[in-house]
Amino acid sequence: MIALSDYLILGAILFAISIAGIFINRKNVIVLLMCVELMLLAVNINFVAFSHFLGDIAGQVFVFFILTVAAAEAAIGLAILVVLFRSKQSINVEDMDALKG
Amino acid sequence: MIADWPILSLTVWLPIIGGFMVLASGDREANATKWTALTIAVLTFIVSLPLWFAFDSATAQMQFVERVPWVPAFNVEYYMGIDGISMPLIILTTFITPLVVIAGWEVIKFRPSQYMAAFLIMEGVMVGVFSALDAMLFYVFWEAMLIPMFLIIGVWGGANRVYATIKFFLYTFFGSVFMLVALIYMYFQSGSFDILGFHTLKLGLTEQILIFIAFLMAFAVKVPMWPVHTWLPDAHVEAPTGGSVILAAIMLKIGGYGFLRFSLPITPDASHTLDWLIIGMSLIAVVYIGFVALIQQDMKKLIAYSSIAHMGFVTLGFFIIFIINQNNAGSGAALGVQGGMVQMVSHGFISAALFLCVGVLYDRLHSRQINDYGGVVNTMPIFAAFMVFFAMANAGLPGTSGFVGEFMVILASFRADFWYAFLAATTLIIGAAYTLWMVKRVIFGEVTNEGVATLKDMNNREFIVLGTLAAAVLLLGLWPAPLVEVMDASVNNLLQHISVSKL
Amino acid sequence: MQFDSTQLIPVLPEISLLTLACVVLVVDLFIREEQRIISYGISQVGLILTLLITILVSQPTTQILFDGSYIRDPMSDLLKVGILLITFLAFLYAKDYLRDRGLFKGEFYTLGLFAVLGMMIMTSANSFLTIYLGLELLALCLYALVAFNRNSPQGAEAAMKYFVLGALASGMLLYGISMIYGATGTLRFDELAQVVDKGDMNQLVMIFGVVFLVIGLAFKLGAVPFHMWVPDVYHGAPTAVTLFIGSAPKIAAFALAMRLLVDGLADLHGGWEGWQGMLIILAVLSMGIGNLIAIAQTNIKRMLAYSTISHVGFILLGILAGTKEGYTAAMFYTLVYALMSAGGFGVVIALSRKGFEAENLDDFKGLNQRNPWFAGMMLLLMFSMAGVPPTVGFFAKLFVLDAVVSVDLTWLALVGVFFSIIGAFYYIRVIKIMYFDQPTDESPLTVGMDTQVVLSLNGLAMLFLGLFPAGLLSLCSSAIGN
Amino acid sequence: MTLEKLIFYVLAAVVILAAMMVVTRRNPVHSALFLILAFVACSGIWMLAEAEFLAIVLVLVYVGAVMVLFLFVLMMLDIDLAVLRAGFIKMLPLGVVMAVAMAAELILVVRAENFGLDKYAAPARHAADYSNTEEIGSVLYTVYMYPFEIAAVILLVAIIAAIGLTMRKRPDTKYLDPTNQVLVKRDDRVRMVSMDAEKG
Amino acid sequence: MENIYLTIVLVPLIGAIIAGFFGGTIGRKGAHWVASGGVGISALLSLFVLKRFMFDGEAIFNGPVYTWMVSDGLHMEVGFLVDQLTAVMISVVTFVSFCVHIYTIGYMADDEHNWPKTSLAGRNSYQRFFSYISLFTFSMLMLVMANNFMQLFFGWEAVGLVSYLLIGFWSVRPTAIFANLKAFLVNRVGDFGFILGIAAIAMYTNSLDYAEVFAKAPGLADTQIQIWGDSSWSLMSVIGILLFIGAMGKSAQVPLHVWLPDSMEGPTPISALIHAATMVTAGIFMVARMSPLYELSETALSFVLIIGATTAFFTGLIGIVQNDIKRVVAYSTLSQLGYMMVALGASAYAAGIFHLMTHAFFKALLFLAAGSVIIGMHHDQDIRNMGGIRKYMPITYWTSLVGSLALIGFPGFSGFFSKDAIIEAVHHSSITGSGYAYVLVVAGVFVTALYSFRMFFLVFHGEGPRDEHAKAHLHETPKVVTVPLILLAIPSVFLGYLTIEPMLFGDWFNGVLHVLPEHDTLGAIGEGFHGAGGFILHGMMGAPFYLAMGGLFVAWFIYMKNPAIADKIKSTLSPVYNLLDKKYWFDEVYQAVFATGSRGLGKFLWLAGDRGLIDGLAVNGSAHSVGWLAAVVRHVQTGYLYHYAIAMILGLLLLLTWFVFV
Repeated sequence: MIALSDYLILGAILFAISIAGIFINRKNVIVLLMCVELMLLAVNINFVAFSHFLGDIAGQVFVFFILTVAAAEAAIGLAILVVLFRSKQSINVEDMDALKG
Repeated sequence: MIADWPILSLTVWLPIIGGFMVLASGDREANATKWTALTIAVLTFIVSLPLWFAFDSATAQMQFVERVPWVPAFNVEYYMGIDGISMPLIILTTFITPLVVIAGWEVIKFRPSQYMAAFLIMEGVMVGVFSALDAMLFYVFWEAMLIPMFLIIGVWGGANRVYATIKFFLYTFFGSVFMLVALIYMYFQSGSFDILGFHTLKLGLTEQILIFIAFLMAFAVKVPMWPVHTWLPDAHVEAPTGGSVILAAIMLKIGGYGFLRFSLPITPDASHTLDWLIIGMSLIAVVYIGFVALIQQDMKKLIAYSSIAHMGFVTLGFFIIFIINQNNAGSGAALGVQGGMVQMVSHGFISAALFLCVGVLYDRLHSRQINDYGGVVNTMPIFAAFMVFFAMANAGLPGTSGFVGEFMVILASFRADFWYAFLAATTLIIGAAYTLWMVKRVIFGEVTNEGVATLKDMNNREFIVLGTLAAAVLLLGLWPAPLVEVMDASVNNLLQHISVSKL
Repeated sequence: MQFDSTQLIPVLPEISLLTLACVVLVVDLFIREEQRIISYGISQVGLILTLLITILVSQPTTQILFDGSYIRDPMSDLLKVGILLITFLAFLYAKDYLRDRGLFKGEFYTLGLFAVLGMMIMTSANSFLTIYLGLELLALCLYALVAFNRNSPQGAEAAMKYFVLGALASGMLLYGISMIYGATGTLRFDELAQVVDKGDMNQLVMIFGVVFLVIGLAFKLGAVPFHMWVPDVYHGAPTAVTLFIGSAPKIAAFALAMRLLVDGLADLHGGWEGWQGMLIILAVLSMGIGNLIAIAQTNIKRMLAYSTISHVGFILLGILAGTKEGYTAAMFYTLVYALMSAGGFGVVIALSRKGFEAENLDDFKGLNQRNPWFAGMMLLLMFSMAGVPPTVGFFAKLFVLDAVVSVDLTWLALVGVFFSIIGAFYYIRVIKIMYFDQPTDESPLTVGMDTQVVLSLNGLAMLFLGLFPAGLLSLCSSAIGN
Repeated sequence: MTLEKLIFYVLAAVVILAAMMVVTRRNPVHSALFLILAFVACSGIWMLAEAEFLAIVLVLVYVGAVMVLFLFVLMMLDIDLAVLRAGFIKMLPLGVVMAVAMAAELILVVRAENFGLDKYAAPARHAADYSNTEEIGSVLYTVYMYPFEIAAVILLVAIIAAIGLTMRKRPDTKYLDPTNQVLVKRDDRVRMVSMDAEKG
Repeated sequence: MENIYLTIVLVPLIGAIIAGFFGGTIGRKGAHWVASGGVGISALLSLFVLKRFMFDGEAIFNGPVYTWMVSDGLHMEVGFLVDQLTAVMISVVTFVSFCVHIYTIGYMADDEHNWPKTSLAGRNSYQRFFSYISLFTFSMLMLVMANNFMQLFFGWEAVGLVSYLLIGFWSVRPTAIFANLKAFLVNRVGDFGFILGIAAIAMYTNSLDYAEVFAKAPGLADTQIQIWGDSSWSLMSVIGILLFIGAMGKSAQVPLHVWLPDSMEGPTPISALIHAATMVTAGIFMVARMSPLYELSETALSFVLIIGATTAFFTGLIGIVQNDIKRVVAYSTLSQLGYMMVALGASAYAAGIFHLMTHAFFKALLFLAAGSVIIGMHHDQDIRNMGGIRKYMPITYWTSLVGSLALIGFPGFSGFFSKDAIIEAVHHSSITGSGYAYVLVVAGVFVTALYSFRMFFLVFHGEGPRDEHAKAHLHETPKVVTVPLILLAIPSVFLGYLTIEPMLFGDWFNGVLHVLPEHDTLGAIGEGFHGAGGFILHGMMGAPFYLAMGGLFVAWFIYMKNPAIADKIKSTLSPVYNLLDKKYWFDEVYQAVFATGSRGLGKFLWLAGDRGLIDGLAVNGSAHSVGWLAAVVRHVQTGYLYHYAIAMILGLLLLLTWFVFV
C-alpha cells in the first residue's frame, strides 16, 4: 500500500523544488508566482494525504479553501503585476529596487 | 495637622499643571506668561515650606506619606513620602526654580512660554523624584526629567547643542534603563515596587552586585562620576543659563540621592564589596577632573568640570562608610554621609550661582570664553563681588556652604584611610586653582577689550537672583546645623540599616 | 447540528462590518466624485456602529460557534474594539491626504473595511481554517491598497514585493498547518489544545509544524528575518495606506500569535525546545536589526517601519514569556503601539499637502516654529515610542520587561533595554529636527479641524495613558482571562 | 508492487519532473505549461487518495482558470525574456544546494519512521457508492459555513481589487459628456469683443 | 565678659559690612570713621581684656557662642577661648590694626590715581579698602579667639581670603593679581596639610574642641598609625607635621614662603598689617596654641625647628640683594618668622609668642615707614633711586631707625629681648636639629643687621634721590601717617624690656602653653635670668650682639663708606649673587613644575582622557560604530525581492535546523 510518508515525501520534494525555483528564477516575478503555486500544491498534497489517512474530511475542505484563496490571490497578484508593468514597463525583479536600505 | 495634607502632591503637581497652563497661554502675552510662571514657582516654594517647618526631624520614618494604588496589576503605587534625606533636596528644588524663572526673564526671547513651562514641569518632576517611594513612580519621574531638559538645552542652547543634547539624553537613558531591569527584578523578589520594601529584601551577593551595578550605571551617569561624566561639560556649555542651573543644582543631586535611597540600603553588601570602585572613581573625579578643569577655556565648561569634582565628594562621602565601620574608628560614617548631603545642597547653591554669573556675562557679550573677558571688575564691580564670592565658595572657603560638605567629607574620609583624605583634600589646592585662575582672568586685570569696556553692571533682577543665592550660601556656611539636624535621624537610620548584612 | 439564529448575535460585529462594506461598495457607485465624502461618512459611522455593537455583544464568557470555527471571548472583544478604533483614526487622518491626491475613492474604504473584517475574523478565529482565511482576506486587501495609487511606481513595486513574500509566507504557514493537522487530526484550537495536553502526538512533527507556523506569524508581524517587506511597503505605499497598515493590522497579528501559539499550542511553549526559543531568536533579532537600521534612515516612513520591527520584538518578548502577565503585557503593548503608530503617521500625513509628501525627516525641520501644537503631539508620540516615561510607551515596555523577568529571562530584558537605547536615538532625532532645527519651509500647516482634534486626542492619549495605565492594563488583563 | 503503487510512483515522478521543468525552463510560458502538467498529474494522485472532488476542482479551477490567467498575463505583457533569465546559471548551484538541504530536512521529518504504515494504517477503501463530493458538500454548508462565507468575501475582494487596480480611465482619452453638451449656454462659448477699428 | 569678647569680634565686622556695602552712601569719611572706629573700640576693649588678665586675674573663658553643627557625635561650635595667649594676640592684632587704619587714611588718600579713570572698581576703592582691613581684623580675631579647630580653620581661611583680596586690591595691575592668586594657592597647599591634621585629630579624639583634644592628647601619645605600607608613624608626629604644614603656608616657611615677597604688590598698610604683623604669625600662634600636641612629638618639633631655622637664615640672605624697599622688609619678615618657628621648635613657645609680639610692632613700623617713604617717593619703591631722605622726612627717618634697631636686636630694643631669648632657647635645646638651628639663627643675626642697614643707609643716607622731580616734591608725610609710626615706635622700643619677665619666665602663660620638663628650654634660661637689665648685659657679651654690630658695620662700610665695593662684590661673587637674586630659583621651579606642570597634566588628561579615551573611543566611538554598523546593515535590505525571499528561506532553514534537528 502507498504509505502516508510517500505522499508527504512527494509534498516535501515539491516544496523543496519550489524553494529552488525561488532561488533560480530570481528575476522573473511570474515564475516566482508559479513557484508559490507549486508550494501550495505541496501543501495541498499534504492535506489531502492526511485527510485520507486520518479519515477526516476537514483536510479536503481545507484544500478546497486553499484553492479558492489561491485563485483570488492569483487574480490580485496578476493585477498588481499588470500595474507594475504599466508603471515600470518591466517585471524584472532587478528593476524593482527603488525601495531599499 | 499640616502633615496630613497632600503637600507633596501639591508640590509636584502645582508646577506641572502650572507649566501646562503657561504652555497653553502661549507667547502672545509674554509678560503675563512670565508673571504667571513666576507666581507658580513662588507659590510652589511657599507650598513646599511646610515640608521643612512641619518636618519631624526626630524620626527616620517617612513623613507626609501619600499612598494610593496606581497600577494595581503590578502593584505599582502612587506612593510618596519624605525623610530627612529627601526633604532638603526638595526644598532646594523649589528654592532654585523661582530664581531660574527670574533669571530667564528678559533673556529668553524665543518662545518664553515654552521655556518657562519646561522649567516648571521640570521642577514638579524633580520633586517627584525626590519624594517617590514607589520604585516605578520614581523611575517615571526620573526619566521624565529628561524630556524637559532635553528641550531646554536643545531649543534654547548654544551652537553645538544638538550633539550635547543627544549625548545627554542617550548617556542618561543608557544609564537608567539598566536600573529599570534591576527594579523589575526586585519587584519579583519582593512582590511590590515599594522602595522601603526593597530595603528589607534579602538578596544574595551576586544578585546584589548585579543590581548594584545596574544602579551604579544610572546614578553614576547622573552624578556624574568619572568616567561617565563627559556628557556634563557638553550639556552645560550648550544649555541656556537656566538649564545649566537646574542641571547642576538639582539634576546631579538626583544621582547622589539615588545612591542613598537605592544602592546603599538595597544592596549593602554589594556596596561594601564594591566600595573601592566608587571610592576610586570619586577620588579620580576629585583629582583628575580638577586638573582638567584647570585648563578649560570656556567658563561654563570649567564650572561643569568643577561640578564633577565636587560631586566626587558626595559619592566619596557616601561610600567610605564601609571602610570607616570596618576600621572601627568609632563613629564617622554619618559624618561622611551627611557631609555628602550637605555638599549636594551647597553645590546646588554654588553651582547655580556660578552658572548664573556666567549667564550674566553671556547675556551681555554672548561669549563664554575666558579669553574674551578680563578686567570685568572695572565695569561691573557689583557683579565682580558676587563672582568672587561664589568663586570662593566654590573653592570651599569656610563661612560659605562650600566648605561645610568638603570639610565633613575630608574628616570622614580620614577615618577610612589617610590617602583618601589626602587625595580628597587636594581639592583645596586644585579647586582654588581653577576657580581663582578663572576669576583672575575674567574679573581682574585691566579692561582687555572693547566688549568688556561696554559692559553694564547687573540690573535689579540679576541682583535679586544672585543676592538670594549669596545669602543662602552664607547662611548654610555659617550655620549648617539645621540642615544637618533634619537629616540626622534618617542618615543614622540608613547607616544602621546598612551595617546589617543582608546575606 | 442545529443552526440557531441566536448564534448570530456574537457574530453581529462581523455581519455589521460586512454589510457596511457592501453598502459602501454599492453607494459609492452612485455618487459623484465630489460627493465621495459620503462614502467616507458611511464608513466612519459604520465603524463606530460596529464598535458599539462589539461592545454590546461583549461579555466575560467565551463562546465557540459555527462548529468551532468562531470564537468570541473577551480578548477578541477588546482587540476588535482596538482594531475598529484605530481604523477610525486611520480613515480620519487619511481623508485629506487622499483627497489632495485624487485617491479619494470608494475602493479605499471598501478594501479597508474588508481588511478590517479580515482582522476581526482573525481575532475571532478558533480554527486554522478560519484564521487562514481571515489572514488572506486581510492580506489581499492590503496588497491591493498598497498598489492603490496606480500612478506610483513605488506603490506597485511595494505591492509586488509584499504580495510575493506574503504568498510565500502563507505557503509556509500552510505547510505548518498541514503538519499539525497531520499530527493531531484536528484544525480546531480548542481540540488541538486537548490533544497537545494529552501529549498524544508526535512531538517532532509538532515542533516541525510549529516552526512553519512561527514563520508565518513572524512574517505577518514583521519580525526579523521575515521583516524585509515592512520597510519597502511602508515606504512605497501611499502614506494613508502606510498609516493603515502600520497600525490596526498589528493588533490582528497579535491576535494571530495568540490564537496560533497560545490557544492551541500553549503547551509547546517549553523553553528552547518550544516556540519560546524561536520567539526569543526572532525578538532579539527584531529589536537589534530594527533599531539599528532605523538609525540610518532619512525617510520617516522607512524609519517608522524599522521602528515597527523593533516594537514587534518587544511584543514578542511579552508573548514568549508564556504567562498571563506576558500576554497581557504584549496585548497592552500592541494596542498602545497601534495607537502610537496611528498618531505618528497621522502627523506625517498632516504635514503633507497637495503635491508634497512629508516623507523625509528633513520635512519636519523646525516644526515647533511652524506649529508648536503638532510638534508637541509628535514629541509625545516619539517619546512614547522611545519608551520614555511618563508616556504610555514606557509602561508598555515596563510590563513586557516585567513579564520577561518574571520567567527568569532577565538577560533578555537586558538585551531589550539595551536595544531600546539605540532606538531612543532615532526617536529623539526626530524631536531634535522638530525643535532644534530651523524650518526650511515656512508655510503654515493646513490641517482640517477634525484631524487636529483627533490627532491631539491621539497624542494626549500617550500622556494620559501613561499617567493612568491601570485602566487599559486591567482591560487587557481581563481580556486575557486565565 | 501493486498497480496502485505503480500509478502513484509514475504520477509522482511526473509531478516532480514537471515541477523541475517549471523552475528551470527559460521561457515562462513553458513553465506555465509544465505547471499545468504538474497539476494534472497531481490530480491523479489525489484520485488515489480518494479526493475525487478536489482532483476535479484542481483541474477545473486551477488549470482551467488560474493557469489560463497566468498565461493570459504572460501574453499580455510584452516581456523581454532574455533579460529575465540572465544570471540563471549562476544561482543554480546555490538553489540546488538549498533545495537539497530543505528536502533533506523535510524528508527527515516526514519519512516513514514518523508517517509509515505502522503509524498511519492505510484506510479502508470507501464503498463504490461513496460520493466524495457529497461529503464535502454536506460539511461545507453546515460545519464550514462560516469559512465558506469568508471565502465568498475573499472572492469579492479579489474582484474589487483586480478591477480597482487594472481598470482605468486613460487620462489622455477624451470623453464626451452629453449632459454637459446639452447644458451649454451661449455665454459660455461666445464672447463679444468690441474693438476699435484698425487704423490703416 | 562674654559680651565684651563678642563685641571685640563683631565691631570690626560691622564696620566692614557698613564700609563695604554702604561705602558709596556714607562716603570716604564715613567709611574710615566707621572702620577705624570699630577697630578702635576693639583695640580698647582688647587692652581692657589684657589688663584684666594681667592685673585682675581674669579667669580663662572657654565657651560656645552657637552650635555650628553636630554630626555623628562630633560637636562643632563657634566659640571663644580667651586666655593669656589670646589676650596678648587680640591686643597686638587690634592695636596694630588700629594703627594701620589710621595710617591708611593718609596712605590711600589719593588711591584713585592708582586706577584707570574709567574703572568703576576704583570708584569706591577707598571705602572698600577700609572694609577689607576691618574684615581682616574680624577674621584674625576669630582665628586667635577660636576654641576649636573648625573655627580656627575658618579664621585661617578668612584671613587668607582677605589677604587675597588685598594683595590683589589694585586689580588692574597684572603683578598684583598674579601675586594674590599665588598667595592664595600656596596658602592652600598649607591648608591642605592643615585640614588633614584637623581630620586626624577629629578621628582620634572625636572632638574638635581644644580643651577636649588637649585632654585626650596624652592618651594618644603612643598611638602609632600606618600610612604607607607597614611603616608606622607616631600619631602625634603626623598630626604635628600636618598642622605645621598649614603653618608653613600661612607663616611663609620654606618651601612655602614664595608667596610672601610677591604679596608686597598689595598696598603697604596691608603689608604691614597682614604680611608682617598679624596674619603671617597665625602659624606661630597656632603652633603655640597646639603646644600640648607638639610637646608629645619630638619629631614634629624637630621638623618645626629645622624648617624655621632654614627659613630664618636663607630668606634673610635674599634680603641682602633685594632692591625693592618693601621686598627687603618682606624677606626680613620671612626671616623673623623663621626665628619664631625656631623658638617653637625649641619648645620655647613663649619666646615665639614674645617675638611675634615685638616683631608685630617693629615690623609694622618698618613697613609703615617704608610706606611713608613710598608715599614720599610717589610710589617708587626702588631703593637704588632713593637716598638722603633723612633730610626730608625726619619722623620717618627716626622711626625707621628705631624699627631697624629693634629688628637687628640692638640691646634694649624690644627685638633684642625676643631674639636673644630664642637664640638662647635653641642653644639649650637638645632635640634633633637644634645644632643646625643654632648655627643658622646665630649667623642670621649678622645677615639681619646687614640687610636692614643696607636698606636703611641706601634710603635715608647718602646722596638725595636721583630723580630731581621726586626730590623736589619730597616732604614729610601727613600726620595720619606719622602718628601711627610714632605709636608703633613706642612699643618697639620699650615693650620687650617691660614684658620679657612675665612672658618668658613668669607664670603668664602657665596652663596655656604646655612644655614638657625635658623640653623646657626657657626654664633653663630662666634659671640664669635676673631681670631685663641683666638680660641686656648678658646679651651684650654674647656672639649675637657682635654679629649684629658686625653686620651693621659691614653695611655702613659697603654702602656708605665705599659704595664701589658693592659692585665689586657683586661681580666677584656673581654665582652667589645670582643665587640670591633669583631667590634660589624657587619661583622658577614652582612655576615650571606646579603651574606649567599641572596645566600640562590637565591638558593631557583632558585631551587624552576625556576627549580621547572616554569621549572619542567610548562614547563617540560606540555611537559612530553603531552608526557605521547601521549603515552597513541597511544594505542587507537590497531592494531585490529575491534577496528578501532568500532571507526568509534561510530563516526557515536555520530555525528548522535548530529546533528540529539540534
